[in-house]
Amino acid sequence: MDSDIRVELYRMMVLIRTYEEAILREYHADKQPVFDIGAGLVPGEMHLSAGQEPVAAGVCAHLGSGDAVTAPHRPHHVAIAHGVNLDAMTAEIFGRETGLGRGRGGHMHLFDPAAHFSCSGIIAEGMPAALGQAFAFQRRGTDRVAVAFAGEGAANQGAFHESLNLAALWKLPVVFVIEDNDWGISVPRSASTSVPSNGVRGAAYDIPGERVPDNSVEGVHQAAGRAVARARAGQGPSLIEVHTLRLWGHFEGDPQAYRDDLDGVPGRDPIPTYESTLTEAGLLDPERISKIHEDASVRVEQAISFAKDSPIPSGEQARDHVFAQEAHR
Amino acid sequence: MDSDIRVELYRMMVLIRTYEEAILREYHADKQPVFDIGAGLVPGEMHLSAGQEPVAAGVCAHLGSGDAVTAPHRPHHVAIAHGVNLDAMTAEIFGRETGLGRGRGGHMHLFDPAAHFSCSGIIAEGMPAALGQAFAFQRRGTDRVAVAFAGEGAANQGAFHESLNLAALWKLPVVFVIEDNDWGISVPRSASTSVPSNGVRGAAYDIPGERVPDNSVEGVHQAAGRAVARARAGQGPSLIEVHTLRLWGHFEGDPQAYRDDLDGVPGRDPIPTYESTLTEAGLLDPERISKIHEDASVRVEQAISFAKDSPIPSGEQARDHVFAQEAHR
Amino acid sequence: MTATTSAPTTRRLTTARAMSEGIAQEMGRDEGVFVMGEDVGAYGGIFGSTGGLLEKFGATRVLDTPISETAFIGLGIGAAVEGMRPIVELMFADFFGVCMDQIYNHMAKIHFESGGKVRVPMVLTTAVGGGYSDGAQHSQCLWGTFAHLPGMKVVVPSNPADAKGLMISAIRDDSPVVYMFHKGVMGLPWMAKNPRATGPVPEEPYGVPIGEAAVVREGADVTVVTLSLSVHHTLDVAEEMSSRGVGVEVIDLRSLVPLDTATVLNSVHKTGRLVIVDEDYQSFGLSGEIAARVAEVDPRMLRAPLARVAVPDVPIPYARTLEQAVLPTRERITAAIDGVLSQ
Amino acid sequence: MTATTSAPTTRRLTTARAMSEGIAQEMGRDEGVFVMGEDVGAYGGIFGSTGGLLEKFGATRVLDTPISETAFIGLGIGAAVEGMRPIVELMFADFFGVCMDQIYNHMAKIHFESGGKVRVPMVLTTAVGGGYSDGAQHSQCLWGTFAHLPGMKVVVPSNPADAKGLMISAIRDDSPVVYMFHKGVMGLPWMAKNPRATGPVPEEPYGVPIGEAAVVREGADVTVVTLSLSVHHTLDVAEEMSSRGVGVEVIDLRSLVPLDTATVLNSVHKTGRLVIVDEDYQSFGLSGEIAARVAEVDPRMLRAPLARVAVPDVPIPYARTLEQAVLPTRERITAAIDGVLSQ
Ligand SMILES: Cc1ncc(C[n+]2csc(CCOP(=O)(O)OP(=O)(O)O)c2C)c(N)n1
Ligand SMILES: Cc1ncc(C[n+]2csc(CCOP(=O)(O)OP(=O)(O)O)c2C)c(N)n1
Ligand SMILES: [Mg+2]
Ligand SMILES: [Mg+2]
Repeated sequence: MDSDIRVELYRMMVLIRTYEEAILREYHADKQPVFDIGAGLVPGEMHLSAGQEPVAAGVCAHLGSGDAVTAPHRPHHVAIAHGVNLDAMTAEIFGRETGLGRGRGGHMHLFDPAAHFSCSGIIAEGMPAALGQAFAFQRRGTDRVAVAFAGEGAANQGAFHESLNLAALWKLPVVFVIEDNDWGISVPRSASTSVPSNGVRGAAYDIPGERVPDNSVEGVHQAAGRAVARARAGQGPSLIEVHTLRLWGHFEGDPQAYRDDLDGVPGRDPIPTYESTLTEAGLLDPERISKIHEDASVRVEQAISFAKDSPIPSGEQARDHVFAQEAHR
Repeated sequence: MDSDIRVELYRMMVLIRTYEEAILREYHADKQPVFDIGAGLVPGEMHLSAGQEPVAAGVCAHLGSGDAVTAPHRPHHVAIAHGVNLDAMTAEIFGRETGLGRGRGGHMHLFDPAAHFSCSGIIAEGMPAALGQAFAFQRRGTDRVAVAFAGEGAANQGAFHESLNLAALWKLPVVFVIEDNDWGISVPRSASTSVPSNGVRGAAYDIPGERVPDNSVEGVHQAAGRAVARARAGQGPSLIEVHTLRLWGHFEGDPQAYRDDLDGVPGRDPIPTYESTLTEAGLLDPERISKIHEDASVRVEQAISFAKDSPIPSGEQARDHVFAQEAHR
Repeated sequence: MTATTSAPTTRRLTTARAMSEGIAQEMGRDEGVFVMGEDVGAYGGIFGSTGGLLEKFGATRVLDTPISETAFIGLGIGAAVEGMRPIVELMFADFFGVCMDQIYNHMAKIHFESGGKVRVPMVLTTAVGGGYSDGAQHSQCLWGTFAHLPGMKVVVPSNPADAKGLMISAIRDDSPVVYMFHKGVMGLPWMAKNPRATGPVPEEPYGVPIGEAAVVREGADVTVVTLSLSVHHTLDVAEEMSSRGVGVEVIDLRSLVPLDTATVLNSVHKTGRLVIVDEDYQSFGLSGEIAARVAEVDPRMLRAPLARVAVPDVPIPYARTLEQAVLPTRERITAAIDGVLSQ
Repeated sequence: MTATTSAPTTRRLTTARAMSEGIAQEMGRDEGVFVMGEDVGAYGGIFGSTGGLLEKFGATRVLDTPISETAFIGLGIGAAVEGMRPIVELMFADFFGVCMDQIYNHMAKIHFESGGKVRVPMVLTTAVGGGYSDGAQHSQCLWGTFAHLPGMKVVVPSNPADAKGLMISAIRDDSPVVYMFHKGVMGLPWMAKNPRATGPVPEEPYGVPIGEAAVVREGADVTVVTLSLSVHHTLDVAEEMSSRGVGVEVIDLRSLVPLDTATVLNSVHKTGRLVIVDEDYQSFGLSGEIAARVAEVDPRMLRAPLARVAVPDVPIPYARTLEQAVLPTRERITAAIDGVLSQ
């Protein structure tokens, strides 16, 4: 695999982790001493993606800004990897007028039209929109693709099935990516389906399906490369499941008392693992590593500052934007 | 295969066809000269099942009245094969007070608690109830099973997917039967999915899936026998698809202008075919055949008469039965 | 273009033909418009809403779908976000329960959640209504359900001319529009119909503004606010009552979102008496909303208690006697008007 | 058993604990009662509604499900049809769109369609409400949507004692009951809460009758009809206003279906002034229905126009300033009461 790409994958994973750590810090900063979900500069549910960076980095490395990406309630890693405007995304998470959605959406509802990025808090229901984006790309004769991310819990929702069937039928340029982090909140995968790999579900739609078993960013990158190429070539959708890792709680404030796998979790962190691999391969050294971390930190803190310095929306405008302004063309 | 069973399967198919022909006659009798869907003794949509008798007869031959069956909008063949009270069912179709639902339900909403039978007009949405019946049977330690029928069009609806996944996960005693009659109203199977057999979808839930390719009642009987036995033995659900035949329109009044396979249809009628088979096997002869038809006719006309002679519900009672009468136990 | 043309016209179409003509004209004008749904192609729509479109525009722009409402409505949303203008048919409004999340959590909210940056110019067409014994799962109007949830406009034409004009306005609107057509006004050859289901329709494209009610008959004694098929029942009753010297003013709402409160208030202010005729379920719906719009301005505008003729909070029964007892029939409308006038 | 016990009690519980105690007592009494939903087991319900039940009754009666609402709600229906008494949790009411067909076309209609022969004794519990910046897909109340569709009862407790009593009544009811609990009244340790989210709850099983509103505060000048978390905001306002000499009568509806019209009318008859406080969307919902129930009996009962404090037909925004501007806050309630009194 190309060295630049490998370093780039690492750099992207570090940027994402740095971002999530900063959000974690900001989120909890003003919810002390007693955690109150609605308090602070960043209120509401917060689903962070630490541990799942390989999926976002590995898949989105194949995409350009003309390609569409849709993510679920846990969207930051995917948004960052797809190049969503980091300042505006952060401002949205802080509920500011400069945010992607002018503070109307929040962290589960990020829309960046420039990056054709969207996400949704309803499990699996973000997926069908990707079909429509792919449909538009197809009809316009482009080779652009749409990628729909969802968790392994989402694969048991009706929208998953309908989306795969329709995408396969119309040979839409879509890649379906299932992030299997073992859990749907407190429900382990074993209590949500009896199939060990969602890869096998590809056969139910006559499309390729495969599972990347080890949260390896390079494994993801390779699988996604095949799927994206297939979609660009007009051969239709593919399904990829990645066995990844939920490093933290389902959402912030999750006591995780139900979780029996916690002990093993830190040792499975994909970033140090990949760091060692690239170091052994001579592509990274301590200096380069700290430069990458530093750059990430600078970028992230700039976004956080941008957000914090941005104006808070005025309650008087709460009723705007229900309908598009120029109704008639 | 046991001779008595073979003759019984034939007898059941004849009873069903005789019934559907009688309903066809009654439905159109008073909608002349200009067809008006809301007119006549039997108003509303009417989905008849001629051609699909092998599926109902072959599956339900394995069931007792303690087993549950749920059917879709095209329910008569399944209801008859499962032993739903024919008089009360017919009275329901005629909208009479003596009907299964006292005239409230109609032909798509037949409920016979004694036979644990129900149906629903919403595609695939009748299926989940079968899981609950199977759940109750399982929890009570019985070996009773639930069978959910649906069309091939229904197999692309979210409820299908969720039902199979949950039934497989909890090893519920359910048999899923897909009647592939090539059409979902005017949409051919080829325009609704890219998989040639829904049998392959069993693998998506780690359960057995198979396709009976030829509308043979004995083929259905054998496949269903395996699936019912598996369910009774506590081994969980199975999926069976039968390639069957829609002999008539989607509903009565359907011009079928879209249908390119009409020429071949009469030759595919499963009843004469099976009649020949059993005649060649020495199990039927012209006399026995006409006796079977006559018995069926007598039974069916008795049900029609029962319905026609039954009282019409009074409009004054239209508001009853929204809530159960003794609210508190 | 945005107002009903006043050009004289003699050509008469059914509502179904008027709808599909409006769609065809917009498809001709704008490459981005396409039609999608179950049986919209060769069948032309189960209730005729897309008749002839496949022949004219081919299968790349008129697409039959699998029975996967969540997927194909979602597909419409995604295509709209990318700038296309999909017209998506949900065969019966009764089926909303299998796909409502796409409709109300996505189609209706994306524009708002994006702070106005993403537009979803999509039309969701759907058939409503009973009266032909199709039972509890195929006879509902449910416009109250759609109108309650913010972010989508809701229009409900009652006649051919409005059907075409509202369709064109809906397609050109940059917000999602739910377009609910009653089977009983489509003018189908196979269903009993009101004679007004066929009527004059201008040939050229025109819009009927979304959010404007129509006073379809003037009268001084009582206001009847209604919509869809019930407009015709009410007009029949008004005609009959005028021979008894009673002046019934009939308002066809045409749009529920936005709701033309001013037209309702003007009329009630004049007549002092109000009957609401609504084929949807009575409670927590349209009829209550009309009551509130009056009572929050001036309850004393009403010289007598208002009356509601709606489905009395029961599922629609199958048998004709039962169904007719719960639908807003001419008899029930007459009785309600008489009741309001007697107080 | 069917009325609130009047036995003195000092034990105080959160609403969440009161709910799960009611469930536990019924599970102990009736083998057929079981609980099913996402994260109802080890997690004890995301909002604590099923806390401790897994430990007490084990995984055969407290079942975590896949994220397949259509399948597991349908499973509940089938089990209820066979005589069991399932309690099924839809984690947020906002998610109804993925499974509404099971709820309103099946759970709610089977009894009617079967002519009363099949019963569906099921409880569908679901969390509602906003105020903690959870955005447009996780903050809705939507009770108007459920109450509009016939065949299901709808209850909405505002406090621990009602939560337990309504739960027991719902479980014992032979009709399906939708039980909507506001996150803000659950008394969760991790969410700002009204002090009344903890309150006295009798230990023994008891029922609160479904369909009876409670006059939670008497007053002569204005009636406020409300429910759920807004009851507490309104009580706070009423308290404050009483110091200004204004008597606010506060009605906690508790049930929407059936709706206790008599209690509302009695109060409005007395005060002549009406404010409706509703955290659901304003139009085509609860507030309109209350207006209609008054106006169809006697609009002149109202000495002044009524006022509505509801979510003004916009999706719930995320940012706190925006969200607080659309929710029924104490400020908005106060302003509405003052407005109604000034006319
Ligand atoms: C339709 C629907 N049901 C339930 C939920 C509540 N919910 C939010 S996240 C979640 C778990 C999702 O699990 P998975 O898909 O594996 O994604 P993960 O959180 O593990 O990334 C659930 C049940 C929801 N948002 N939407
Ligand atoms: C959710 C839903 N969508 C659409 C319909 C309208 N509809 C009724 S029957 C039918 C075709 C069903 O096809 P299939 O499942 O193959 O059954 P068949 O009619 O062939 O027996 C459709 C689309 C419906 N009843 N429910
Ligand atoms: Mg997961
Ligand atoms: Mg079919």
